[in-house]
Amino acid sequence: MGDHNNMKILLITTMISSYPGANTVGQAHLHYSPGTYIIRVPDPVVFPESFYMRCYEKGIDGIIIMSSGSDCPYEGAYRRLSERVARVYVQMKENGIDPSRLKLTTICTVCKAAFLKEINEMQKNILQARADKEGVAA
Amino acid sequence: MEEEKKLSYTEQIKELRARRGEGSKEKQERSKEQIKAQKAILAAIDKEAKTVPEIAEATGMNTQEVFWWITAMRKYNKVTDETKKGDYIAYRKK
Amino acid sequence: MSAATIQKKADVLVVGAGIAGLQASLDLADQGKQILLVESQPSIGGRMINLSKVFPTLDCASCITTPRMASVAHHPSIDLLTYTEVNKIERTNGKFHASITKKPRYLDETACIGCKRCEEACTTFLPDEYDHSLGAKKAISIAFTNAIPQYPVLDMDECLLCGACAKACPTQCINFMQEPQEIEAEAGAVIMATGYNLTEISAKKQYGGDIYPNVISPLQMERLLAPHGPYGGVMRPSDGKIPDSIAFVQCAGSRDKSLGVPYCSRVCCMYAIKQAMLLSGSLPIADITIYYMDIRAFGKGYEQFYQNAKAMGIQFVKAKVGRISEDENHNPILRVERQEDCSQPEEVTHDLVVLSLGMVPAWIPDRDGIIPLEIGEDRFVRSVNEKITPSLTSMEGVFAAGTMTGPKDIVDTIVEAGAAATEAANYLRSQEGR
Amino acid sequence: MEEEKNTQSEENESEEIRVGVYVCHCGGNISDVVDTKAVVEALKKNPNVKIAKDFVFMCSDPGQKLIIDDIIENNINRIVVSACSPTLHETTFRKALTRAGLNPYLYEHVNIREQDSWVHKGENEAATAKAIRLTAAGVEKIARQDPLEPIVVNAEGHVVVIGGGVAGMRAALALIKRGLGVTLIEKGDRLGGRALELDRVYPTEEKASDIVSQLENAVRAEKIDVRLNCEIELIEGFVGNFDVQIRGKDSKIDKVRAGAIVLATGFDHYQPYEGEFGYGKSPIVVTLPEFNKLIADMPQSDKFTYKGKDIKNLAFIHCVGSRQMEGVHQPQADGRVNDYCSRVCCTATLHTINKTLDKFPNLNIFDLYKDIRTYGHGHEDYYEKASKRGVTFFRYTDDSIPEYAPSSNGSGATLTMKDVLTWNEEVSIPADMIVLATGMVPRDISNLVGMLKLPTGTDRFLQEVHPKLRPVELANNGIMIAGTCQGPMDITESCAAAGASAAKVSILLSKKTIEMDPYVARVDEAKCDGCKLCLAECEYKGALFMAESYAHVNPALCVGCGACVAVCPPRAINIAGWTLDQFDGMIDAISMEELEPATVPA
Repeated sequence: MGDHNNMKILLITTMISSYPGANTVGQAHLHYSPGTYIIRVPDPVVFPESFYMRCYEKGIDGIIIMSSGSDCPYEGAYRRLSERVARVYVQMKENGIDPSRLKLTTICTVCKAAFLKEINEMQKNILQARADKEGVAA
Repeated sequence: MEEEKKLSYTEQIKELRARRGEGSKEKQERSKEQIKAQKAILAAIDKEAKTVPEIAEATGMNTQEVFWWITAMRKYNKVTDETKKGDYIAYRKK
Repeated sequence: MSAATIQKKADVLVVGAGIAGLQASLDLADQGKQILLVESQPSIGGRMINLSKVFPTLDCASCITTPRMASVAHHPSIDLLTYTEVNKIERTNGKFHASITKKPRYLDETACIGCKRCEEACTTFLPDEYDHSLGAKKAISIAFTNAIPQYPVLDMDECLLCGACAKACPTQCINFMQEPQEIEAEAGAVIMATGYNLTEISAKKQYGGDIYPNVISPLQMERLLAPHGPYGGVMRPSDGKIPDSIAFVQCAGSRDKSLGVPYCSRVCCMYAIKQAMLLSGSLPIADITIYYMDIRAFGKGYEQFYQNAKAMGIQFVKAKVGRISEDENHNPILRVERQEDCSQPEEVTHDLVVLSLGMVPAWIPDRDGIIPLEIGEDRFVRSVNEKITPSLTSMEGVFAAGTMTGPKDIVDTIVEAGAAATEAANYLRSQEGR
Repeated sequence: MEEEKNTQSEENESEEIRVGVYVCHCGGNISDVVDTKAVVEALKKNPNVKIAKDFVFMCSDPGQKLIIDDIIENNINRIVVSACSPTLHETTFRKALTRAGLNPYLYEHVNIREQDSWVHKGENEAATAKAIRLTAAGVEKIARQDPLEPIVVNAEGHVVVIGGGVAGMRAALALIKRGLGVTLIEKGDRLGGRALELDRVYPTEEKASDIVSQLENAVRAEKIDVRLNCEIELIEGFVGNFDVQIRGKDSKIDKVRAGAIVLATGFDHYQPYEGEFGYGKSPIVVTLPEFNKLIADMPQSDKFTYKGKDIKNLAFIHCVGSRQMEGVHQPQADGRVNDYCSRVCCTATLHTINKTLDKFPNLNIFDLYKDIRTYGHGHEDYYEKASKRGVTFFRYTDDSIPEYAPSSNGSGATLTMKDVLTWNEEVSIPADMIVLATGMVPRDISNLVGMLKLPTGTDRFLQEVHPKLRPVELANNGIMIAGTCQGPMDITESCAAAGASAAKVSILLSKKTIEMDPYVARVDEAKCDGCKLCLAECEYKGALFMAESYAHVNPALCVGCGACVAVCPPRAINIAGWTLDQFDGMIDAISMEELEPATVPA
């Protein structure tokens, strides 16, 4: 638990599906790490590549984009988003940021198990990335 | 209407008590009982926290009555929960 | 002695400010209708505001009710009267005339700031009806934390007349001599939303609900589970013990001809399952058993809720409970006749038992007067066009919403209140041309 | 006068940001885990925060009054409430701001319950730190917020109701009586929907055909624009101004403009798969609707003859296609099971059983059920009557679903199960005929679901916004639902839902205009360099265009997705209320190491 508490994970959620999904997890009183920060947006397509890079600069350890996927109410937004995320990966690589620290996924309003799984996986990824970095440094 | 407005609350009480007559006494008696019950319970949990059965034993009151008073005094901040003792909560005077 | 009668006028008179009355009022007021909403209790919110959480979403009841309560209280088109009784409603010349009495709270509402200093000062403790007598209140008190409006009521019958409240009041608003205020109202249509009562806990003698302290009603269990409940947790009334074993007896007040309640009360299965789920959340090691005839989880998402409860380990036993007694420690003993697995009746001891009581109408026209609406065999107000327009009563211009026409859950109540609002609005429009 | 106005506006521009922060205990729901006092103390040190308070129920009247008083008496001009989910109380507090005379959009709702205290129990310190960062993020966001005005659009006083069953007719009638224009669209060649299949209805025993004609006559009398044999080709536009294209039998397209849409598209009967309790393999196995149709015109008789054979033993099986369990029942086409209860089949079955016994008193009837759910007004009477008339009830569970075996001579069948009522004794029930009480499944409206992006639940029925807060509204603004497209209901319940959706439509269209949230794209003309990169991103025709060398937005057509925002190099285009600067501020707050600024920056 200690390892997880010094970690900051940003969850970008959508108003229509994953934000209510996070509420469903809360209503079920399930447990996950408090190092998780949820922001809600109409759609994550709003963020330019630079937004993600700035987050890592500021010390965010991992970002999970919880899109609405097929429930997305906006035309073409999901396609644009996935194209953008691909470009963010390129920039992350260029800047020596482990690409496993960014994840694009789909979470619906009742996806309780998937929500928790994504957080757990991201925690593992971050620890692994830290270990890898230390390994490289050593 | 005009006249009543001018009555202070002490005058109002005086008048209403007069109207009530003997009924007043009964309520005074009940009030004394209520104060007695609260005092007995608070005395029992002044120094150490006790559960409802323990307070009942200390005061000679029945558990149901004790619990109702604990509830009442909890609500009005005279009693606080302390620890869990077995299947019971131990209460303490605040 | 009393002040002159106040005259009021509205498009629609709504009687009862529980969830049905609140919803009907909002649905009409948002269309621009003027509403006079009358509630007999000191606060609006009805039964729902005192529930813990609601099935099947497990939203806290207060979170669903308070926004509507606040919207009603602040709506420019809603005139709200609380702690007020409707005495009579008559229809003359296509208009309704109501005689209404605002009961004295024994304080000046325009001066009261809801600071509760009077309540703190009062020395007389009484059983708190909002906690169904599990908890205590003072002889002068605000109904509950999030009551609307935040004015206390002084119980003059129980008041000692010591004057402590008046002395403590920073605005000198206490008036021991306050008289009832008579009001006459005229309205174009009426929506009745007077709600339900639980069947009497004493009705079934074999269960001893009025004798045994640890045999409680479902509304009492709601309070035990509520965030601001009387005990600060789930404990049993006889001695404050945190129960290890809790049982629910289904159909304890319904589907029982001997009680005069042959019908199904619709909500008892679901509220028992919900309470069982909440209990297993707050008392993880407790055994929770539901003795039932049929589980009637018929609404949207209800069956799935029931299956979740089963998966959580709540025990469902198809059985009849013949009678209840208790041992010397007030542990209720149930005589259980299982309808599955084993044939011999057995005696099972629990720490706490909830009788899943049913619903009866809170207001019955031929018993309580006010307005002579027709009732059905079940004594609920009868709908004269049940299939197509369930809110239509036997009197033109009078519409029914919520549980006054029969047992109903909150979702169905809210939907029906919207339908009653539509009927009332269209009735008003049909009268315009006359 | 003119000058005065200018000074006023300049004053507004330079107005000091004065944020008030309010932390709710939610009666222990939050404060049992999050140290609300610590949150208040930390936020007090934020340079933009002028007031920070905590309270037991912020949503209550006294809670709201705290905010209103601070706005009026302490000149607070931005509000942050940290409490439950904004879906519950964002509008509650916005209204409070309005009452205090403050622009309602200068409000930020921070969720520290569903997404903090409820999910971090036992980690009180970390949960408190999270609450502080989230609340600080709320402050950063609202400090960068401009007052917003709702978008006002004209509202067409006309409604399109889709589906000419009982619910659709009921909604159409309520709306036309309210003074709105109504077009009622029915796919079939007559009005009445599923009610046309029924003989008499419980509990009133009215003839279903009477109910239908009563409604149909009223629909004709009110001169509702009824379109039979018509389907929806396309729906475009938005609340207040939908363009509905209707395709007739001759494939001709007609256009109707509507302020709102009511969906009353109804249900389909669950169709058993081949071999489900022998269905489709043996002629003696029929569904309840098929059986009702069969006996409707049969005269009363000592003998019940079906396909030339005397029927003595008749078995009914409940919950066919409903209350299915994963791993027990064969999944549906989409891989899911129908785990819901179809609500009406228990009473409908018992209603049919009584009717059958009225006609054929000599029949032996067996009723195989899981739970008898005769919940509604008068329903229980059918159950009682059936019991009194000698119907034999067997209760099965998912562990022992009745097994169908055709009898050796091929003319009948045996149903084998463990009967819970007789202590799990294995029973074999002889049946000359078997009736399957099939449930409801949603009507296939995938064209509408896809076209309008309508929300559906895991049960595939249309999903209301919230079962108690907004039970007859979809998340799609201006689209209501009535009847069984939402989930299983009987006629009474469908009609109540139709009435409720009519109320919501009336509220929406009672004025000539509709106010909508202002969260759409906005262009800062001074920053826009006219590069046109944004235009390529916009999927919504007419929402974004160039004029006078900079980008313009049509707020009624913009959906606020933000696709244009990400590609604008000078950040000239933003979604009002969700600007990139606001998000940057939030990230700063979330990523702060120290929870309280050590010194207040000058």
